[in-house]
Amino acid sequence: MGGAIFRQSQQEPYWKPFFDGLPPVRDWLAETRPDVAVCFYNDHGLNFFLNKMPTFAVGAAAAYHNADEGWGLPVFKSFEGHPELSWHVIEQLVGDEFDITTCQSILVDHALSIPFELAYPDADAWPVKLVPIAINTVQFPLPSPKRCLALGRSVHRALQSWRGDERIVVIGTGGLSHQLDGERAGFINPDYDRFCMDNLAANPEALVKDTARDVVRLAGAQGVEILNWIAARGALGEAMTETHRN
Amino acid sequence: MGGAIFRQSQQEPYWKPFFDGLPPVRDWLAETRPDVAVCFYNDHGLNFFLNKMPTFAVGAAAAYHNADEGWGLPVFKSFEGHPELSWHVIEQLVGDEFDITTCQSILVDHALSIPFELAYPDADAWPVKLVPIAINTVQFPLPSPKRCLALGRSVHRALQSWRGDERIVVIGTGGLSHQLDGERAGFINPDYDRFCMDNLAANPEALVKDTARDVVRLAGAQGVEILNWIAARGALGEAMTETHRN
Amino acid sequence: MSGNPNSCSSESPIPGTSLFDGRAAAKGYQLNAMCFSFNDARNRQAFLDDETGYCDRFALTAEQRAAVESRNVLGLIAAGGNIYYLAKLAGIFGLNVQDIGAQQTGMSVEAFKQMLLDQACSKQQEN
Amino acid sequence: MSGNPNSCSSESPIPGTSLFDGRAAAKGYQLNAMCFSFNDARNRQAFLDDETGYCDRFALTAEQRAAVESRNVLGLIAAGGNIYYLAKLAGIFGLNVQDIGAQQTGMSVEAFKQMLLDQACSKQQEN
Ligand SMILES: [Fe+3]
Ligand SMILES: [Fe+3]
Repeated sequence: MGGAIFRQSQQEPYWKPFFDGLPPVRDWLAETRPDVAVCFYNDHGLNFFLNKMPTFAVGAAAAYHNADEGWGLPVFKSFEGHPELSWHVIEQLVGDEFDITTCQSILVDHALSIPFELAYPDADAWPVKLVPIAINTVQFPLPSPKRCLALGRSVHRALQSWRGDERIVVIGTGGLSHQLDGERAGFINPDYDRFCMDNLAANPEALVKDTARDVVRLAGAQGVEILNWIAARGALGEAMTETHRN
Repeated sequence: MGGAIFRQSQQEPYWKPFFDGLPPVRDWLAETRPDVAVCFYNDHGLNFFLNKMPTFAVGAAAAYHNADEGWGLPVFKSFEGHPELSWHVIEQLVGDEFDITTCQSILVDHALSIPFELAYPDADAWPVKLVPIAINTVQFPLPSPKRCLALGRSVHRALQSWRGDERIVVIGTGGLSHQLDGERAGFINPDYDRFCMDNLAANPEALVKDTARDVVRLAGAQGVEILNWIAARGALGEAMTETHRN
Repeated sequence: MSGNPNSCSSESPIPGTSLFDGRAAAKGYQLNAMCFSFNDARNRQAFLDDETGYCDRFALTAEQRAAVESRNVLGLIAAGGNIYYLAKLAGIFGLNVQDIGAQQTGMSVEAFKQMLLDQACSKQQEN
Repeated sequence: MSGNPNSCSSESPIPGTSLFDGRAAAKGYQLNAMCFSFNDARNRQAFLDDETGYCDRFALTAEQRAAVESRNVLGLIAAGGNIYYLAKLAGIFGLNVQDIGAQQTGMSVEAFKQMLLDQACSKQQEN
């Protein structure tokens, strides 16, 4: 099991240099050729509404489709699911007292799809099956960073006990510091971003001392998408080497 | 804050004597006159489907309606919600690391409504506002009895810190031992029922040594609705006196 | 459950009982989706008007179709049906709780009701 | 966050930022429901064809209506709008991320873009 964590923020012009960082990720994927991707993301108002807003949702579908999100994006390619692995993860999570929502049908949004577009730019079909795990970053109270790390660690235990011989990649998505709404729109915090990048691999505990509210203060209202990264980090287990950063 | 726990199983003929047990419940409610009901229940396929099946769901709506459930029941009266208290409970639960699904729109089913019909047989409108909390009893993995007791205790902490002066009643719904499906349909277990009734008030810990699977074995496939009672018991706090049993 | 003489904490199968777990949920998704749709009276009518066409709409498997056609509750469960959703289909078929209990246990409805009463009476006596 | 110099762990308000909490979620439910409906192209067209009628359908409050009419993002947020859903309404208005950033901060779009670039450059230099 390997780990690839990368971000999606190409809408902001200052992230152009970011695209130069992708080839090493592609090389790493070409080399390790994962079969399944466990992907932590947050839904951007495509699949979940406030009538039923889960803290954590785990997909267990045979296929995952993208759809019209209302603001002009192309519809991205569908994913094949891995229901057996999904249910194995779900059993572990509920056994570990995570009160997840299980989703046998779920539309996945651009925030999940674009990282795959970036990672596999020439793919006609995704070379990996998908197990999507959505984290609420939309509506307070959000799960704490500490809870998200624990969620990831429970997923890690599930992956460790999985008897299949698939190679499994763990993916975190979403932006680091950024804010779209309010008078502070446009806020970023390079210091906090560097702090996250410096600690995510070797010392994720440093990131989970903050409350979700602290993260908003430090990283902006949408900077809470770091919760996805923290959970993904947990799913990679204790030992981890950083192979690439951009 | 008081506690009333009662059951709904009038469809089975052997529960006729049960109806004789209702007057003391009604007397108790007439005396204590609660303003709000926090009600633990399980949805019977009215509001939740397998596309998004929450382990725990908390309602935060201004109103809750019943609707056609497909098999000929009358549509029951609507409830007024108490969104402020709902959000107060939600903040406590997420703060205590319960990964609930929040529901700003939710249809409540017969399993929630009928106990109110029984408790307030002459009401034109329900005299209490509602905070509904749904527990997954439909699809395994179910939350463990232990987790449900902990959920209830977290709700209790929320009720304790609530600054309003409403009188709040906690209600558990659902059957004790029973099974509708499979070759064992019709199974009940009076010994287990008595064990539950003997321990629920004074020693709820005794009920949470079992796994959810154990409860199915002991109480029947739908006997897992006892999870609602266990959570309701937790929401009543440590000290509790049994005032009535039938 | 330590306090109960019936206690048997194990992963061994539970007689006459199939847990609705992920495997069943995956297998029965379309069947349960069809049953869930029966919360709406128009859908119940559409099923009554054209049972085959309605099953087509939900892409039921051959196994699920056969169980629906034969009104066989055990077959519906084996095909991934969940009782909370199947209850709505049973309602369309005019089957109540006692009817489906009798069908599944192979008893007459009268015998099934008597079995329920016997259990209840034994409970009353013991109390 | 102990390792970060900007750390300030408190419940004090966050400047220029309103958390979308239960209070906002309750206040904005109908507005966000309308925005959520815009995932469907037919609903976007229905809104464009008859904005007032479409707002009626979702029973928007007077405050929400006024904010929609004036295309005012801060007003939409104050009325309980959530940015993840509002983004779909902004799309209908032809406003992109930079446009709504500029509008909310009272900058010109050019100035807002420059502010973003400045922050990014300062980051690049420090790296
Ligand atoms: Fe995002
Ligand atoms: Fe029930």
